[in-house]
Amino acid sequence: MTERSQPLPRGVRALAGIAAVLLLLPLIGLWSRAPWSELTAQATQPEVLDALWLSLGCSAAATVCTFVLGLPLAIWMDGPPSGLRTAVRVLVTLPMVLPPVVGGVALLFAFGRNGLVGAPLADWFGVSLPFTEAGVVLAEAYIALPFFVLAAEGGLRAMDRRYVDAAATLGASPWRTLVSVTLPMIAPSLRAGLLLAWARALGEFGATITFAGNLAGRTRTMPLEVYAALETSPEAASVLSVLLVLFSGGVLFTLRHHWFPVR
Amino acid sequence: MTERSQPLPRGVRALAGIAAVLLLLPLIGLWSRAPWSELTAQATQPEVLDALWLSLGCSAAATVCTFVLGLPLAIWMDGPPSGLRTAVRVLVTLPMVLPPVVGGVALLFAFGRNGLVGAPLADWFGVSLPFTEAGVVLAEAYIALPFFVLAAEGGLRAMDRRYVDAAATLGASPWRTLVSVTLPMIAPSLRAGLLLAWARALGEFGATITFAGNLAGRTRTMPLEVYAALETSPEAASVLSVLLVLFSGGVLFTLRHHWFPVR
Amino acid sequence: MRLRADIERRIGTLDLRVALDLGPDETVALVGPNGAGKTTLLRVLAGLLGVDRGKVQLGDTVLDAGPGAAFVPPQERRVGYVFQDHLLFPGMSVLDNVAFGPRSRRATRRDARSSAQTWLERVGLGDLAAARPAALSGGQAQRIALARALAAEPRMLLLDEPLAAVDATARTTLRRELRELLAAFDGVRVLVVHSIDDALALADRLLVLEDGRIVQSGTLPELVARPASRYVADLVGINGFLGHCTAGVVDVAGAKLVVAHAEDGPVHVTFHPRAVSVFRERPSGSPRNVWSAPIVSVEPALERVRLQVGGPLPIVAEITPRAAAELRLAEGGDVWIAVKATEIAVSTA
Amino acid sequence: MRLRADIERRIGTLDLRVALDLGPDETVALVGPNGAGKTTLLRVLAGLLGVDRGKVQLGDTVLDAGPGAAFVPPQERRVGYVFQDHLLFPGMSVLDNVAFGPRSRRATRRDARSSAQTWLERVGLGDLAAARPAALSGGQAQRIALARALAAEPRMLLLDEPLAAVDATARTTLRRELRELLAAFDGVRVLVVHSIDDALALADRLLVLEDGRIVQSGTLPELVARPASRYVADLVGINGFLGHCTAGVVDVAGAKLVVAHAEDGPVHVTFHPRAVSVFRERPSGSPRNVWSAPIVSVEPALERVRLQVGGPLPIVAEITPRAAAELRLAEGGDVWIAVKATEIAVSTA
Amino acid sequence: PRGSADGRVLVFAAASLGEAFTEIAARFEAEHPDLAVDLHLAGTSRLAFQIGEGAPADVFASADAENMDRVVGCSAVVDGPHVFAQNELAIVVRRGNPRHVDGLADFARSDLRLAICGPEVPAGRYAREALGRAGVEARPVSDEPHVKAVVAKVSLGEVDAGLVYRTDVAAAGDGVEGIDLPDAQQVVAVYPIAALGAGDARPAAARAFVAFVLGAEGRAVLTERGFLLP
Ligand SMILES: Nc1ncnc2c1ncn2[C@@H]1O[C@H](COP(=O)(O)OP(=O)(O)OP(=O)(O)O)[C@@H](O)[C@H]1O
Ligand SMILES: Nc1ncnc2c1ncn2[C@@H]1O[C@H](COP(=O)(O)OP(=O)(O)OP(=O)(O)O)[C@@H](O)[C@H]1O
Ligand SMILES: [Mg+2]
Ligand SMILES: [Mg+2]
Repeated sequence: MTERSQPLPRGVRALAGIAAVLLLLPLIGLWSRAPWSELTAQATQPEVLDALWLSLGCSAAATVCTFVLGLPLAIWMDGPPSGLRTAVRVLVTLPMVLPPVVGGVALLFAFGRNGLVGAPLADWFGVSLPFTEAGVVLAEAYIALPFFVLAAEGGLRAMDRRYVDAAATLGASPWRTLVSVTLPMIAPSLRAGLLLAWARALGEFGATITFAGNLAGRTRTMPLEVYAALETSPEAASVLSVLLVLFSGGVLFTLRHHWFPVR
Repeated sequence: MTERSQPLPRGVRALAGIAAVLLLLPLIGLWSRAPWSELTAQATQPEVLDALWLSLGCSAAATVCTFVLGLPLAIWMDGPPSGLRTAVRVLVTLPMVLPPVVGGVALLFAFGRNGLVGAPLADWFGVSLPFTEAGVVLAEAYIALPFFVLAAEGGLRAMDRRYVDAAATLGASPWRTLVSVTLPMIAPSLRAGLLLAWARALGEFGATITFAGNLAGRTRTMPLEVYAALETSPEAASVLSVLLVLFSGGVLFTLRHHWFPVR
Repeated sequence: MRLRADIERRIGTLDLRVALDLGPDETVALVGPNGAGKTTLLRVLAGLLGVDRGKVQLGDTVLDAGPGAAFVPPQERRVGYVFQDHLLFPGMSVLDNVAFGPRSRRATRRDARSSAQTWLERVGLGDLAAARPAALSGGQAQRIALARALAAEPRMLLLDEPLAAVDATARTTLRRELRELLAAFDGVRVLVVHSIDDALALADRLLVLEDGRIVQSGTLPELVARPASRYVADLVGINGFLGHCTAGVVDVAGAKLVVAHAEDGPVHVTFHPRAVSVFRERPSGSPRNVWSAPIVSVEPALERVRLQVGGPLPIVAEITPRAAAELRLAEGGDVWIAVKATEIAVSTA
Repeated sequence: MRLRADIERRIGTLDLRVALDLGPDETVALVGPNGAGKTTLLRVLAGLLGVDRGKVQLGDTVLDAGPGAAFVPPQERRVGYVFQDHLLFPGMSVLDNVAFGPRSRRATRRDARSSAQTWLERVGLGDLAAARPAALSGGQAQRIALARALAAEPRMLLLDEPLAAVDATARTTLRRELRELLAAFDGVRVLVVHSIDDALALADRLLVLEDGRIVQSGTLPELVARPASRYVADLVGINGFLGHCTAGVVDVAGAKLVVAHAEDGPVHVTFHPRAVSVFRERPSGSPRNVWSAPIVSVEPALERVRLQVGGPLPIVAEITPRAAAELRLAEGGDVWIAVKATEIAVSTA
Repeated sequence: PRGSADGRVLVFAAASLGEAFTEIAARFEAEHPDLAVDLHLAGTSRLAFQIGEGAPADVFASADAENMDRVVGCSAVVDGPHVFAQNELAIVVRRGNPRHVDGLADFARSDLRLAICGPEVPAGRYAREALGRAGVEARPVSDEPHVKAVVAKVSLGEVDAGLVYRTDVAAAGDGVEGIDLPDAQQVVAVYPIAALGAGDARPAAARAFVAFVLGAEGRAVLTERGFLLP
């Protein structure tokens, strides 16, 4: 609100600069090593395009799942403290510490054809998730979910509860209060959480290849394509990585008014 | 504040339950497959203990770096909108979409022996980061940084700026305002961000093995150990994974009053 | 519908124990010192806080019967609550804030907006419909909060200092508007005010809450006649004390006051600040109560000066600005105080 | 040190253009309708908003000379600012809130806390030191905000409605305390108030801001004598109009008023509500100004009733409760109004 | 969808076979227009694990015998396993061999940074065996998870030499070059292939693919990529 905005504390700018350089340098590295001549060639290859579209579709679907399931979980976690809540908080964090490949293994143990739930699912409904697009979405959602939940819950905890009271006195149902009052107030955290979840899903590799396989055109997302290229040479992989980065940068830039709205 | 707390909107509890089950099932899967007889045997093996300690130390160091560098970046990003800020926001998000292995390759391009910065660093100062503990920390910090930055920035954006004004009129320097007023107010988001960053660093595999290699006792963190075990048998890997999960669960539980303070 | 409540509720250091019986045909002004529990009481009535023990009942409906028992949540109580700090939803326009209540009651967007616009105009801010709450001044926010509460068509009105930040002109109109509204409103109406003017202009009865208890309830004349506490005396602007009368002399914490009508036992004594005479020298003459006291403060008010003196019987005197100048009150020191026995009203406590 | 300011600042729909010259030996009450820009003006003086054009200067120091030019940031201006909505830091105890200023000025933790405790006691809330702001009542929060601003030892005091939510007893003491503080304070003091009582009790001079401009500045008698606007007349509680005088008759938007002293040209006319007589039937007799008007509102106040009438010349009359009862005013309808020409004060505008 | 119904063959192949099998699959499809190949490439042990967890693989091409044995042990095999290719180890160095590595003996030099695979993957075991035969005690800076990671590190100059398969050197392009090992130190890796009953494809289709790999065209492609034939 202050247009004479408070100056940044000393040192902040310098450290922020270091952070930005740390993030930027590897990208420049990729950029500088990518054989540019190949970029257009790669960008028009049908497999690469397939992988890009698949990545976009699956990561979008995974982000939607993450939101639909993660937001209720965050809301529930934000309730009055109890032993169960603490347990669930720890539980939500744990999948993040698993290396994604192990996450994929765990998913197979759970949802594979011989898995805890996968076996009955296959026997009774004939549904099998591994090695399908749905499997990709499941793997990505599983990996991305904790990120969204924790970010959203952080927002909820910082929110001023009295607005919820105000909405209730105006006759709003809990549902309406949630949609019209709570969510808009924590929008920045939700946005951050969605961004985290989407990016995490888009870049997800280990769980996907383990749970959903690496089938060209079906489950081979861009990270898997990049990984396959890495078998040939780091340079080949960097072309595809640059493509992935450009592509997601493009998406972010297109949606910048949604991700990063001007206050 | 209301002890008669608002009931959850209908459906929220059910969806939250589904989310919790989705997160829990794979862990149960791991648990159920782990040959428990081996657990104690593994848990006392010196390599495994080494890997655990290394993981703990490196992830803690990476989290500290993430905080020290990421917070200033988040603060800077939260300033008045400008083209540069939008660009930096996109930039911060991009490393998240890179598969971690590619992140490792990009780090090598930047900080490797022949890298953009790595070469001069090695020539002038004799410093080489790959294959060292410092390399592990760098890789983990690089991967974890965006998560922290986005979560912290989400918190900053939702904060009521007028408290900063109030602090300024009371004579507080920007630095003091930051430490005494802003940070406590966005503590929930910072906590969420640190948790994300720590968990991500602890579970980080691809960038670490690519950038820092995999040397027992030096750079072989727990995820690398798990990955190696996975080559031999998924069951061995699940024992180690369960160990990692138990261990990080223990850390979370010990610090629960810090991560999840009662409001 | 009558509101009958018997409330016990602890929160922080406050121990609220209040029994209420409010009719639908009266407006009650809740007054009391800061921290007395006024806002807390409103929150209990609105259902934002539950009672620890007791019962809140509106007509035949039990709204709250204590933990684990019947409880009607706030959104089903149809209360119109104006919060002390407004709590306008920051993300919505002013119009949407006001339309929130009707929308929650399932009005169509159109209807909700048009009724919101009507309410905005009633509080004199029709042209701010599109503004964001952050762009409002304090007084504007308060008026919008009032419009928002009223637009929800409540059955019970709870207004927490609804006019505190409103300017003089708007106050005149808003008070009038509010009085009409309150009169036309068929339901329980409670408003918290700090100014006796507002209480008088808007309420039929005053309820004095101190430290979680109701210490007095009644109309202004009743409060003026026998203020139950220092706070009430200050509120109504008179000098009032509790004392013990023995043979025409009232003992107030050691100080003696001679009064005209003598009824032995505990009594309220009150006298108007205008009934107090002030002198630089010891006066000779009829007043039976004469004493010397140090000047505590001299406060100019409209067409008069309020003089506060200390000593064993701290009182307020009201004199003309000319008298104040002649007495050189501004210079401090001691003055002589005289109060005629006949000016002191006494009633059994 | 004098504060000289020449401020142009646009924000939202407000266009603030104000020239100020405030001495260190006077307390100025800033009054004005909601949304007039009072808070915005304080924010500019505090350095929380920059000027678009103009200059703010304290003594010889230029505080703000416009975008790109000299600017002293708020934390170096040593202002004591009480915000309209308090803005107590939610994460700190009350004591730490108050100690925040001294700590920012590099006092040791001990010193800061002990001075904070002293200030808490001065505002009468010494026992709330350990409380969290969320546990405070509205009035308590306001008093703590005052203590916090004063504890920072400012050179310039900016108080935005510092007494709005304070209860009657605390108001009396706090007003006295504040008056002493303000008198002892060597520096610019500006306070925003909505009540003329507060303004009178605390300030030497009133500054009336309307719609971003200063429309009047002066002492209360000056304002009463010739209120520059409807708002000022409402504020001081009198009837005041701007009109045009021709041969002893003032034309106020079509309505005619006969006055005693005739100076042709644009004039202010004012008369006290007590100077207005009210009748049910047309009175015969000396008053030169007699007309019939509809009753708009009847408002009981302490020992009198304020009657507002509409029509071409909307005025307020003050009568005794007994008279009001005899006239059956509550029933509405029209009444006859009489104002003696000699009761109307006229001055050239 | 169950993957490989109606004329689709789901082939699980070791990552090191990627390029060869991509080409073989294309040629197979050209020859059998009614059949389509879905190729799933990953580390051999990952593939074996996935098959163990019920992955609907029709064909499994392994980079070692052990993992094939694992699969055979838990899965219905309709054809095979047959060894269809072999591979040999080679030293990989940067193009131009700037650090002058001539043979395994140089792996004892302390001024070189070396990388080999970890002992949990076949290439790591073979490399250790070869080093043992050469009587060299090497201290690699890293136990890489697979040979491609070794090649990548050499190609980036992060390590000076590594021990990988010959085919990896051939596939890695211009950045690196290979140095063959003398026969005395050489270790031979075998690649078995099997048609499985786990998948949903007609067993005939799976068998046809296995036969194609073992046949003339398959062998031609494999030799072209540097594999040895059994
Ligand atoms: N959330 C809370 N936590 C702890 N204590 C509380 C809380 N809410 C209220 N209190 C206690 O209740 C007391 C009364 O608060 P309340 O807001 O009801 O006062 P009030 O009568 O409305 O005062 P005011 O006139 O200043 O608004 C406070 O002083 C505090 O001690
Ligand atoms: N941040 C803002 N954005 C847009 N408009 C603003 C902003 N702040 C103030 N304004 C405009 O300035 C006007 C005056 O606001 P201000 O708070 O100065 O009024 P005020 O005189 O203090 O009123 P009150 O007595 O109600 O507190 C508002 O009505 C609004 O139009
Ligand atoms: Mg209150
Ligand atoms: Mg204001």
